[in-house]
Amino acid sequence: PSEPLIFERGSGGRRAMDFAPLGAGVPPLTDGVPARFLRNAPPDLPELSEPEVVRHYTRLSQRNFSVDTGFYPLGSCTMKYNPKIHEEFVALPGFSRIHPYQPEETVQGALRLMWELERWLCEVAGLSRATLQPAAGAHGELTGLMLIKAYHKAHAVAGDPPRDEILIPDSAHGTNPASAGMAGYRVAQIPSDARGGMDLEVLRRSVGARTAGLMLTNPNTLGLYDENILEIARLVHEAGGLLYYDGANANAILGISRPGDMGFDIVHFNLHKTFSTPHGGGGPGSGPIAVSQVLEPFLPVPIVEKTEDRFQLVYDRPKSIGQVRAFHGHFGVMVRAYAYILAMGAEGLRQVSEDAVLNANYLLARLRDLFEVPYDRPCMHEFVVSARPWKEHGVRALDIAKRLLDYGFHPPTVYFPLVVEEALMIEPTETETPETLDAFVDALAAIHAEAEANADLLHHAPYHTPVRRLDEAEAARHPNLRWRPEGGEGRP
Amino acid sequence: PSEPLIFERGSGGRRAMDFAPLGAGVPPLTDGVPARFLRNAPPDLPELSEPEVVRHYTRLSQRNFSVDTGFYPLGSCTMKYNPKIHEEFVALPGFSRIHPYQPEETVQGALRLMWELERWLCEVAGLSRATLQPAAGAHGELTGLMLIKAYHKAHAVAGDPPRDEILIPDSAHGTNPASAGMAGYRVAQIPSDARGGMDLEVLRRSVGARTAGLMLTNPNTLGLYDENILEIARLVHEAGGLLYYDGANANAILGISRPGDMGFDIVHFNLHKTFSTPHGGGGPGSGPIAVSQVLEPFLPVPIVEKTEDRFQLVYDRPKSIGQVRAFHGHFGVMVRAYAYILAMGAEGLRQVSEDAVLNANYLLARLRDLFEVPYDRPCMHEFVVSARPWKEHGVRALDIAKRLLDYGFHPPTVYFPLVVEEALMIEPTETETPETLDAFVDALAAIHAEAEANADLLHHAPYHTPVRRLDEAEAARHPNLRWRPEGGEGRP
Amino acid sequence: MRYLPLTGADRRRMLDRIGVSRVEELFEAIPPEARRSQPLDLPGPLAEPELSAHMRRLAAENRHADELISFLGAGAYDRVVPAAVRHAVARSEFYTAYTPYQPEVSQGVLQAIYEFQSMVCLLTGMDVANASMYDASTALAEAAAMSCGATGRGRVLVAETVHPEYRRVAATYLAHQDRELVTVPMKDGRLDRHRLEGLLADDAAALLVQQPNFFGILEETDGLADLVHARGALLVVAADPVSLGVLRPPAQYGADVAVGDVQPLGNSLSFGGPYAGYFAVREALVRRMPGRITGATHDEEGRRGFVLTLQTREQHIRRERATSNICTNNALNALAATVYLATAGPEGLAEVAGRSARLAHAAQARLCGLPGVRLAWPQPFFFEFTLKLPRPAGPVVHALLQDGLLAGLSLGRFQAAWDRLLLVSVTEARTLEDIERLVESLRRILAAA
Amino acid sequence: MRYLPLTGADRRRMLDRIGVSRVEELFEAIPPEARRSQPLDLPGPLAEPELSAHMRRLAAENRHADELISFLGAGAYDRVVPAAVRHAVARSEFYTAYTPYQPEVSQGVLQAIYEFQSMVCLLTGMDVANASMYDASTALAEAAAMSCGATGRGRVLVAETVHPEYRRVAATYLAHQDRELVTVPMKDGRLDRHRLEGLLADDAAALLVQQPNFFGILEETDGLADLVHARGALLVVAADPVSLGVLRPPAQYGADVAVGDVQPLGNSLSFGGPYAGYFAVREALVRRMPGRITGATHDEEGRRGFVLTLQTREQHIRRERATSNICTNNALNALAATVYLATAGPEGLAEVAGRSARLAHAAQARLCGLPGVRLAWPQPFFFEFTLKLPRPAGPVVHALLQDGLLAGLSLGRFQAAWDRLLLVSVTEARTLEDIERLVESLRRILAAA
Repeated sequence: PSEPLIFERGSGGRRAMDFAPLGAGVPPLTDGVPARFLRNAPPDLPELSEPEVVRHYTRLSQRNFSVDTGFYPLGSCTMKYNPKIHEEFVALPGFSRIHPYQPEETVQGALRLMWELERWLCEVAGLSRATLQPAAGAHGELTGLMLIKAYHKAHAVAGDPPRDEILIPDSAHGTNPASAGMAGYRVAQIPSDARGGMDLEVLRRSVGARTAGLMLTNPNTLGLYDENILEIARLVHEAGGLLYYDGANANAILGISRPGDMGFDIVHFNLHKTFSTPHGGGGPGSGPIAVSQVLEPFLPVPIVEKTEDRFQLVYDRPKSIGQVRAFHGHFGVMVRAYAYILAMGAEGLRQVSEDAVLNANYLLARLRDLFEVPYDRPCMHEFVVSARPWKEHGVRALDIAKRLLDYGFHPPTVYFPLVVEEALMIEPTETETPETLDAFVDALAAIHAEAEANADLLHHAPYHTPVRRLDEAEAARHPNLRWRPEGGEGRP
Repeated sequence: PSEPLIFERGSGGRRAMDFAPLGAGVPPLTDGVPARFLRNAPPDLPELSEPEVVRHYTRLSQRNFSVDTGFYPLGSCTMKYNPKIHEEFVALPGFSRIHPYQPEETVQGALRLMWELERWLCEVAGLSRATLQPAAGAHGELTGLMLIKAYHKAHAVAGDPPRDEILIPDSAHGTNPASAGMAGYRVAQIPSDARGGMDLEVLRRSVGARTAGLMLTNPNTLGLYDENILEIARLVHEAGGLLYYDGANANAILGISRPGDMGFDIVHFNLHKTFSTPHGGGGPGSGPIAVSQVLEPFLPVPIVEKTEDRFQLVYDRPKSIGQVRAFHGHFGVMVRAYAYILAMGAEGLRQVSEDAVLNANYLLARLRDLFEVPYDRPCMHEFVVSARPWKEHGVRALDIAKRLLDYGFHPPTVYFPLVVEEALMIEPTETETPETLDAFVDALAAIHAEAEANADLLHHAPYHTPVRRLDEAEAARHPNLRWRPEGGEGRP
Repeated sequence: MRYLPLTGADRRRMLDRIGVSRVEELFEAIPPEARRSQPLDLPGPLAEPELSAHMRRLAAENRHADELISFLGAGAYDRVVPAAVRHAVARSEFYTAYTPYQPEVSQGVLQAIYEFQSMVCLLTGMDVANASMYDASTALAEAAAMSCGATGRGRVLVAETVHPEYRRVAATYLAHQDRELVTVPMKDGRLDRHRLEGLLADDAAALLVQQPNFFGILEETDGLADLVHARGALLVVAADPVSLGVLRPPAQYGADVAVGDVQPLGNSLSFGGPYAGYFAVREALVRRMPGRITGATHDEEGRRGFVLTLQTREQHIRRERATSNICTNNALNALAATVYLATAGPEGLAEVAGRSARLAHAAQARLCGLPGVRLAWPQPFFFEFTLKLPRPAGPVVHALLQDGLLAGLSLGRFQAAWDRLLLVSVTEARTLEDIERLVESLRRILAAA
Repeated sequence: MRYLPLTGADRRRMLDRIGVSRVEELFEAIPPEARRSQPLDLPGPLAEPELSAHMRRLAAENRHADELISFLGAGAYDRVVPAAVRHAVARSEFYTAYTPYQPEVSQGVLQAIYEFQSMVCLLTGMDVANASMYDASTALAEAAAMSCGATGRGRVLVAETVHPEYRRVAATYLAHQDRELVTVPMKDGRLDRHRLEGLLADDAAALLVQQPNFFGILEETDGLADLVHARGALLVVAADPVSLGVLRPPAQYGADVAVGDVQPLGNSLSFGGPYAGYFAVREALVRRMPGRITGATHDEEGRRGFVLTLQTREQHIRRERATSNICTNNALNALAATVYLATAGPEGLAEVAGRSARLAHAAQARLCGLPGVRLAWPQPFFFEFTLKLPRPAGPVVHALLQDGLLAGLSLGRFQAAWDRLLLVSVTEARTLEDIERLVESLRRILAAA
């Protein structure tokens, strides 16, 4: 059944929140706050009792696919299982009920957690220090690019051309160029070569005195580990540039290949992907970045330092780029990542990557007959296939995706990376069973049979979801972005 | 999508539970436990990882209707909203992590809660003491009947005929006669009169020297308050019997009419109905009983007593019927009921009953056109209508119930009480909005139109539920009550 | 009021539709003498923040197992509860549902119960199990009553080594049915087989035993069922479900009924409840079983589904001739047990049981190294054991509390003659360090006397 | 390992199917120099009980707001969170979902975000809001950058009375875009209108102000927008969302952009995050807005449904020309805010805001009764206020901690000249008794000096 908007529920005068009377001795609001600052009437929020609020959001929740309810092979998103006990840790008053400005002696446990997590992430990255502040992967990218800028500024020699260019492969996540733009850089795009790696020839021609750095995901968004990574790093470094590692795909390399050892100077991790913190339907994430020694002085403030047995937040770092976020970052997300690393240990993390890669290769092997495989190599934790052959039946990747919903599966990422036609980007993660992967293959095979028999069936899929295929064009053409109270704009 | 059995998931060798090594210094099991006591192999439980366990039970949960997801007008069950914060209270370590045998000085908060709750329930009942031990309504009934037996035994005069008979109206819940049977009583059934109350003439003829007591729900299962209650009480008491109040319907009378004031000697409350503790898909409930002064000595042990500012469990009560359950009752359920009473206060509880009765009468008024109303009086918190007129379309109460599922509603109780043909017993509770009641009426009206147009549609309802109409006859004829491992009985 | 949606305007509109002018008119059937005019004498109402503060204060007046190192058991155990269990029982589709009377929208609860029944059968080796009882004590009492019904006899024997509270409950139940509960005395902490033979006349309906017994000791079960069955009686075994991870299942030594408490399987201590009882029988007894049973069947399209079944045993249909009056059971606690067992798996459950027993033996060895401390009876035990102390156990327990220890249960509360007995329980949640703390504290306290 | 389902047998079968013999073969693309042979130097693995014990120990090394009476605010507030909010965000269909890229199975998140956007508009009076930012500071920085883009200018003014950390973040963002952030000095704790006029040249893209400002003071907004707009600049207002329960909405005094942090709406303190920023604009700016936006549309059967929309602004399509790089946002915190506002309703939110302000004024009056204690600037304030103490605030705060009080924020951390300033925040979670404790403790400490 459909669920009305919260504004379409409730009725004037209902309340889900009540208060004890304040008692005498507390003057009325207007004694202290002059009337000119006050609004004429409260905002036009809905009025409901607690049973109505709870039922509404419980029902809404059921209209949502999630890792807890099904297979979610969304490429590049690492939708792995999120341990239940982590939610309990985060809710401990000692973590959830502490204020960012409490005196340091009252938050030693929190600071210790941040200090240790920083070190563990550095160990995974193969780098020397990290900042936990960035709120998400893209925020980490932006911060990393600021570090690159600060570095070059500090090392600039008068008369040199400005280092204002960032090299980014054509298979990169959209956030890479967007972050470069936000940080005031020009972007030069490097194409992929025939094996799905970066085209070395083009790279050689592209690096130079204006190269500030290169952003790379490795394994890349094709799920392929760039075999030339050492050569790439050498080329960029020789040109005076720095290398930024987009950690979105780090689930493939834990304990197996460290970005620092590949030659990267900066790494961001998506704690909400690699380190198993839940994605919250769009966030919060967390995008800490680890850096090599030369970049340490520029890290944002504050940073946690340890002196003897005491932890403190240090703001006084003269070369720092400054602050990229108020307070200290997404602490609640850090708690979960910290617990995850501790639960897994070094062997566990390596097993994570081995199993993630094994699951992906198994699924790839089983899907060969149904799709075109654009780059035929062992993949890492994810892979991209093309639905180009389905076109002969008039079926596109989007149709396959929508039909998968009817089979109870979340579809893969589609139409990305852009370098593959009709791309399906599939990441099973290590927390899925082979039985689930087999069932997914069976579903795709069944859909393939449907495509051959009756393509039109697929054009109108899904059928068994809370709503049918939605008109996204209409939404963009005639934006309806909010509810409005009857009779206009409410009562401000 | 369907969900396999947990035994059909998983694979040999998977684990969702792991342990740190025990270390040296702890001898192997077989050092201490002789082999003759040990089983040959562990039980054939499923083997799964944590992600599989969590997904399985999360998916199962979604295949279940609940108060949090929809209107649940199941007559006699009082499916009202259960405040969310109560679940947090119960989980506080100070409540959830205390052992029933802890020294009393370490559980003063728990004992205080029980002591106060006992007093509050007595106040609502209009009686003088209570036991919180009974685990559910039926357990309260059994305990109450034991008290009646103990009372009569204590007051028996040599030569009197045995008081071995319990009077129960024909509209009573099935647990009443079952409990009487369990307590070793014979049951005499009293029919209902034309106004839906107890037939006084039959009662007059039935009470006598063998009458141990009478069990009554008031309002009764027709949702009607028995206007003759004082006369009923007088008749039973004059004959030397006691009156037992089945509190299943107490949601109608909070602060309005107290069973003690009606003349009852024993009252059970279903905390999971009247006092808003959730029903847990079938339990746990809690069925405390309150009693009049003459019955106090017979109450089960232990009982909480207060001396000065200290609370203690008292077991030494020579006239007690003994113990009806190990430990002290469903403490976790008590915590919720205690919080509920405190949240509502006296006025709030009275409002609960007024609104419950108002909602029921409103719904009854709106449903008059669709059904037959067997007893045309204002109802209390619930009412019974008959779908007899629908028979002309070949539609039965069961069909209506099943079709309501397609409209997103839980059906009312059907075919109960037995005194009404094609009964639908409807209890909206006070936590539903008039909008929901109106939508429910609309659904029934739509179903009525369907019955007129195409009765066969209803015979095969529901259509949109996780499974279609289930073959209950097959289940009873060929009982399949458990999963069995392949190749027989497992490996004990 | 936050839980009540009706507003004044709602109420007026609804009264109009009903055709009365005041809500009081709806209550006119109540005779004035039974009508209450003044408000009830109750505290409140409290807003959520005040309510929360009050409840937290009350909880803080208790010292709990996160603060104290607990060796208390005797039927309620401080075991590790996996987070997955809490997640499942916190799903409000489970906990705010009623008994699954409409199976088409109750497959979640029904399937979980079917899984529970199956798991109980796997643990105990029995053929069939029901959907749960209130707890072990009432399950045992119902087993006693059922045995009387099945045999047509009115005398039930119970081993003195069964939990004293379980025995009391069975006695209460049977007394009110004009049936008799007879205690078979123990010898050296175990059922006295010789006395049993004497008491096993042809009118005995059943023998009730517990394994491991109340004192933690393993009862010798060889030949027991033969003895009981030879006199036409049933053997009812109360068995801790965790122990069945490694101990022989009751069916294997001839039990006709197995009962127990699933509290140790993922349910919190909660000051004694709610827990849930399990109840399992041999095939022949299925239609005599009390309580709800879930069965598998099919829907109109041939898909598997689950329903409550064999309801003709129950009170809705059979009324005073029902096999029992139990109606609401403890389904949510049974669900917790089900998720727990799915999480543990065979190896996990064996490890929980085995660790507990191994740690218990380590603890017993160390404790019995203290002067004057010995096992009450030198018998094989599992994860609980009964010590005899050189002086009354009650004051010792109180003294150990000062060291943050719940040392165990002083058995003097049940019988004056047991006043030096201390029942110590060791679960997998304890560590060797915890045990060392107990040993050292006890050493100090005994020395100080 | 409990989170990893693959068994040895699974792995062997899968390797066979792939056609390799060892998993290492799958990693052969990695050059040996970039391959790790020895294990990482990390602690663990820990089983769940050990992990749990460790995390609880760590949490216990912090003193939290259940133990301490807190008057700390400055952008993060100890407000009452209704249980209904925790229930909603604990629904794992919400928290274990990804960004709703497949709308047909993401209506839960999408509709909730649509409701969030609507509520933000109702609070602020703005036309459109997005689906959330990371927090207030980054929302403000994005607003500054957006203003530059919209006006084609590179200079942004910010009032000195804006939260110092927000100003720092905006400065960092702008500096890397070769844009400039210029501080407009304050006078008596408020924006100096005179200095503003001087700094508002024709190259200013925007003025950033905060209401109530960092010091808790209410900025005079009359005529402010006219002044700013007259020079072609935009007015960006950072407003506490709770205060908007009773304070004038920014749109009404001419704001073009309203931003803020929804932490106070049902999100826990969590040592500073995750919170969520809100971001709302006038209609004309909608296609310049950063971040995700949800819109209503219809499905094939004409039923209403929700989708992510206006994605051409975003990095997936526009790449380096996107309005911002923000991708993952803070949807779950926005959900908490949505459920909070649904729970509070208009009257509830007004009461939360009003109570806080009333208690704050009661606290200020009592505190300023102490010798040498006064308001730093005598201006109208809302629920926070800045005291000037007779001596440095830092040591006073530490002394009050001994009495279990978090007395507020010593502003010396931001500027040496502010070292006697104490920013005190009073929310509806405080009581008059809490305030009395603060007053008495402070009295004693000041007297002892």
